[in-house]
Amino acid sequence: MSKPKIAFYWCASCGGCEEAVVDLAESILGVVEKVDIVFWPVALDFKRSDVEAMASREITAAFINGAVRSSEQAEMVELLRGKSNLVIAFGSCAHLGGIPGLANTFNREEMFRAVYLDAPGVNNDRSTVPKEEIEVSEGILTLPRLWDTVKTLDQVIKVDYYLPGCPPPVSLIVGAVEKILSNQLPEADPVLAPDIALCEECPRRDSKPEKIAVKEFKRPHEIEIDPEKCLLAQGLLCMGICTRKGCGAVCINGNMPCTGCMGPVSHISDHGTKALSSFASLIDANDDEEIARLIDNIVDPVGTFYRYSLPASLMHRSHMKAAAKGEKS
Amino acid sequence: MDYLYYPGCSLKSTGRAYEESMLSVFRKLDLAVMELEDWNCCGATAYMSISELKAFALSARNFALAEAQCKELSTAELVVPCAACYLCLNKARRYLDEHEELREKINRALQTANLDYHNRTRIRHPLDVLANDLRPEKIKDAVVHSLSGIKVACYYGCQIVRPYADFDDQKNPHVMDDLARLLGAEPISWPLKTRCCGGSLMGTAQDVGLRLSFIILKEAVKRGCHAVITACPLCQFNLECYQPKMSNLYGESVNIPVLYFTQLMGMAFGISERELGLQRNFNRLDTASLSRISAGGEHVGI
Amino acid sequence: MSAFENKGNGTPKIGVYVCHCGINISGKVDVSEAVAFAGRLPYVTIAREYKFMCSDPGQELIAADVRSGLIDRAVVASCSPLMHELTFRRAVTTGGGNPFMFQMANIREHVSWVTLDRVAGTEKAKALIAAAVSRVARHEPLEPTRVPVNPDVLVVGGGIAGIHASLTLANAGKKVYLVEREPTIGGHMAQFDKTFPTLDCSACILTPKMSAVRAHPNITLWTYSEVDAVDGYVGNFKVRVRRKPRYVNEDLCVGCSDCIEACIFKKGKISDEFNVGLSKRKPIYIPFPQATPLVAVIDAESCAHFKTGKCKKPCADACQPNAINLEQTEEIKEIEVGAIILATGFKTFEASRISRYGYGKYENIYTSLEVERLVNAAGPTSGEIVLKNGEKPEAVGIVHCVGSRDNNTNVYCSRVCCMYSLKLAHLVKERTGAEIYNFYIDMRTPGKGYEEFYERLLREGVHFIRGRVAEISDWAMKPEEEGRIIIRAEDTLIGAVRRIPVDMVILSVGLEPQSDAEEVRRRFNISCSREGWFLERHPKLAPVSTFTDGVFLAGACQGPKDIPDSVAQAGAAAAEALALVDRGFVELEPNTAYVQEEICSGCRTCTNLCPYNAITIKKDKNVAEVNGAICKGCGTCVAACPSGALQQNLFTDEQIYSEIRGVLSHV
Amino acid sequence: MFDKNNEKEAFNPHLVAFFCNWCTYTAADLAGTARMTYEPNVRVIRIMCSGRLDPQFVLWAFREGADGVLIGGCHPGDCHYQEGNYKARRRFLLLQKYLQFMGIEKERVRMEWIAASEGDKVQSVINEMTETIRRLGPLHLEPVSMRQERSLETAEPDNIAVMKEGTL
Repeated sequence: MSKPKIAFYWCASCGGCEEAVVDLAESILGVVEKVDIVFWPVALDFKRSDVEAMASREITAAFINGAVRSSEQAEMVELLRGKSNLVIAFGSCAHLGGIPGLANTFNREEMFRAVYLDAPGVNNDRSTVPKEEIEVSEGILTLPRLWDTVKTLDQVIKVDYYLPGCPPPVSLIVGAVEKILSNQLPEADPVLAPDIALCEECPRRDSKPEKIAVKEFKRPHEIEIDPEKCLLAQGLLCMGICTRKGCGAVCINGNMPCTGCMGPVSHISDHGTKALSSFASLIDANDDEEIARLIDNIVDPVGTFYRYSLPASLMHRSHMKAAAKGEKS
Repeated sequence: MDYLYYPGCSLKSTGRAYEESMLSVFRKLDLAVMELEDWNCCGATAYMSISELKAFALSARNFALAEAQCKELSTAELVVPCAACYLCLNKARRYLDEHEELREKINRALQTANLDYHNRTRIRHPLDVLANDLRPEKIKDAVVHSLSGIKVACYYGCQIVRPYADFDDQKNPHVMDDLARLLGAEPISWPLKTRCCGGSLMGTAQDVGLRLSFIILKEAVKRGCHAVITACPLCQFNLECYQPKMSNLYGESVNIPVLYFTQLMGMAFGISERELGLQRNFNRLDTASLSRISAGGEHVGI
Repeated sequence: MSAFENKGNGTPKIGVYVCHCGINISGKVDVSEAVAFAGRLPYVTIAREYKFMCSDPGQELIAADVRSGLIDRAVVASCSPLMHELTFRRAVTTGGGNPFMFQMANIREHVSWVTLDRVAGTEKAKALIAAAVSRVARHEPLEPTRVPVNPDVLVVGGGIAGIHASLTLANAGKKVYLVEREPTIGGHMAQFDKTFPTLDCSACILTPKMSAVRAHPNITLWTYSEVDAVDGYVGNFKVRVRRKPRYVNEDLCVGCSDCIEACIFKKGKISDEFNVGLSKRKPIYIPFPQATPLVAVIDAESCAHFKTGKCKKPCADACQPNAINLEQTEEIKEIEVGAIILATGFKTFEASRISRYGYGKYENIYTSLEVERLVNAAGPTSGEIVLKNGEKPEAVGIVHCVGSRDNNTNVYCSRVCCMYSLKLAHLVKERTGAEIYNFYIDMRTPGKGYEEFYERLLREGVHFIRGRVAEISDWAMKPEEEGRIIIRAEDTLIGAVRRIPVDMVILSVGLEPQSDAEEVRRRFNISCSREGWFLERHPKLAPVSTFTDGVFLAGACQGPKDIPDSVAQAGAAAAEALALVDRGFVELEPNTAYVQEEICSGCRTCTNLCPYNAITIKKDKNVAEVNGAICKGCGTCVAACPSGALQQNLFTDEQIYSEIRGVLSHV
Repeated sequence: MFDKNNEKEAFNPHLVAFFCNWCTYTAADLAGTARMTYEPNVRVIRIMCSGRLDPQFVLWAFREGADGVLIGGCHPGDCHYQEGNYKARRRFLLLQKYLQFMGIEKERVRMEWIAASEGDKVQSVINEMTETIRRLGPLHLEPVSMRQERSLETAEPDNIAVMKEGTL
């Protein structure tokens, strides 16, 4: 019988996820001999037409990384969905929108302004921005449309499983692939990472004080970080309290607070706001002014609480109607 | 310039002494004050009763002028000695502040004269200024003839504390008493501080007016006062000018000096009688007799 | 979304019952439309309407449906859950269901009574019903937590209300702690001369009760003491009482007053609290002859020993039983009680606040309380009513509603002034034969024998002038007014302003909350009304209960009351407390927080949030643990738990989510 | 009357209120017994303490179609649970900051201390807030999932012109 067919595709992403696949190192060879890779634009020379030529559900599993923010990406993932038996959202961007998802605090016009007009060094006196269609002697050239809003993969197509992480930890990838090949994927939780917060496996767990009360929120560059002590107890907004474990606490081991790339545990409905609630609860002050002062320590609430999950959040994006009204701060 | 001064009609006529004494007292206490240029009628009680809108407009013009004449300051401090003006302007200001459309209407009118009103005017009575903007010591120190032994009846009249008690106790005002004490005088405690002096009834229903004034004067005399001091030109006029008439009418002679509180202060400060306009009073209480009283307790009055 | 999996065992079967509440609800809500709407909601197996759901047949509707297995949980759309939640939970239980498989939609207090438009009202009611339904679908059976109740009771305040409550409880065999701030119990009633309308002597009816308190084996009386702190909850309050040093040993003192005789102060110099300043006392004193306990007290403020340290302490020498102990120090008592009765009383209105009434400015103007002392045989003048100059008054004015029914002071009616003014009018007339003028707004004499008393006074020839007094002054217009006090008032019955010259004025001051009512209410964790009176749980149906279970109200601390009402209410409060402690246990709402251990990462966000320290970390498993007995169910920790491991019974995330979705379901 | 698509005058905002059991909910009951009528737009959800208010509830309410959220708790110092209201306050202030970042007018979330005796305050606050939100107009959050409403067009309502033009 023929080997299971595997496809990789990338949408709005940094390429890190592709790296992660390569990082499988020798274990990738084990994978490669068990499967046929039928589509992997970054590494192999297949074309869209090859995919179109396939029969429906011919691909065993499509690993798609990156968020979806353009008509082209939407078309491709819809195409792959049709041809694949399983679709796995690979990495934070596909899973939650990821870093590109932070663009959801702007809309397309604002982005175009920034990139094509306002950015230092731009020289664009005719204020040209990308155009969907342009007529040239050879005919009409088209560009995909960039959306106002970055979407997670499952906001565009049905997703079967998620491999969280930025990028997903090797161990999880291998585990997932093996499960797929041996056809023993979990029923309940579609997120292929342990459903418990990072604190549980945190190397600094025991340095945590019995009770935490924060008098000052700090950003990593503002303090000499104690390499032993619980980062939250040091006033750093460590997302480990509400983020899935499974990453091996790499950031913590690098003496940096967790930024939440593994995404929320399943029992909360909004990663950032839940974190917000917890952090606010730890504020050790009762009077409005003092609270306000502490809150001012948090200069970038969106980037802090939603670094990877804005498009997947309840708000989804900054409110454009209000933004249009110029009420966006 | 700390204050703008709004005379109104009285202080330029019957109340000249009030103007003179107030200005010299302010000068004595280094309170820089300048007369509001091009001021107009406050809108007066009578006007108010015919057309509020027009009355408010008149007041508003004064505010607009005041604000224009002290652009550099956050608020225009408008000193208004006449109780009637004080009330009228105060009332107007409150209405303008509380009713936006009225303000807009009137501002539109003012704009035709390139003026406008921005709620930047504070209406201050001289009593308010002297009691609240100065350290008591400042006044104490200015006293050269202490008025010890001088009994005065502080008479506030109706319009300064009612209906808006901005700077004093509405039911039982006391700032004038406090000032008198600072001068060494002894203000009597009496229940008629704010009882009606007859006001304009003196012109329309004189018998009533006379009776009301008589009640006040008689009580002051009975309580052994050497003078009644007032803060309102109309009160001063009513209480002073009709004393002979009352004496005949009620067969009980009342004869007691009625001064502006600023005149009393001036005398304690040793300001000349002319500068205090004392020569304008009918029933004169001059510095000489004052010092005689405080020396030997000579009795004026009945 | 996880929040919407229905964890109910099996598919829920919901019954919805919409109450008309007569026309209270049906007036503004189209009940049949609401029922039809409810019937179409998911999991609803039956929707009914009924005139009065809280009535027996109404409750039986629910019970029957549960019994027949038609439903396994219920929603009642009627009044506030604070009103009838328990009633309907009981109905579910009667039918054999679990009381917590129930949710209420408040369509009366929150809809029909506050909405003008019937369409809008119906829409709102539907939204609330939808919410209750989608919520109750996610309810799970719970067991109420039972905790034992400490049988002892604390009564705060030793006025007539506190005294009566204490005696009632003590006679029922309960141990009572009675805590009074002053050196003696008796409160205001002890200061009164006679009581209306019967005119029996206040002391005569009060003092027996006072000594009964002192003598009762079940009552621990702590005077000159204050409650410092209250902790715990219904059935199990921990109370800290501070006993101020009185420098006289209570157990030794026999109340002989030798010490007072001996004091270096030859006569009193300190204004006497009991006689409201009309007489002077010494630094060592007994407030009044019937004081309970009859024990001297030294007030350190004025005592030479404490001020100068140079006193020879003749008091100590004079005391045969050696009761004087100037080294005595403050004593802290820690007690545990099951119920608390607050009977902290009132204070009288400060008459000088109305300057035009001349109190403090002119002589011979008294407050009613002062006059109570003046007319009292044991009072400063031994019952003689004389003016400052020693003469008898020929005319006395009594001004009603001083500090009552007045937008500038208190808007409420103090309820007792009309009657005590009549009483004082009678007593003063009787003693002096003076002409008495009552200035009143309205005569308010509702009460047994009250109106008759008013009639009696009219017959006695007391004058009544209907009108609020404008001014009380000393300026005479006519010769006959010379040297007297003149009361100016509009007589609204003859429509003229009158000037009544009198020799003495009695200001009938109103009642106000104690000046420290605010701190006290915080200490006991209850609410106050706008005016500062302690707030009862329900003005009609729970008049002596508060929103804090186990804390009850008696007497004027809850609002102006006369003696009969105070005593009646004290009895009621005692009965409520008795009902609570006698039962032996309380069932606490099982709305406690709990940890889903398999999800808890031990992040310790919660541990610091619990005001009761109910949350600890299980060292072995490194997960949080909630002590259900300590948890009071506020849910603060649940809102903070970053991984959703903490949940609150009856208020789980998913229950609240479903409620939110419910209220917005037909947006 | 609950149709959101009417023009602003007729717009009837949907407000969700979270009232604590001991103070604000009781005050709302009091407003009822005192028959203080007010705007019918608020739907009250009872929680034991404002401290139970999880900011997620607020976003959830917005997501479910609320135009504004009102949070009511005991006055500082009056909390039935000692300090739940303070915790609520901290979360509220931080949430408000986040929402402003996200372009939600801060008037759309309001927190008020309302004591059990302040029925009139319930009335005035609800009327005020209804009025404020009415002025702000409906809050239509952008749809989350394209799988909910299939076509790209509906997911991309505005700004298409920008790329048609090719210039800004």
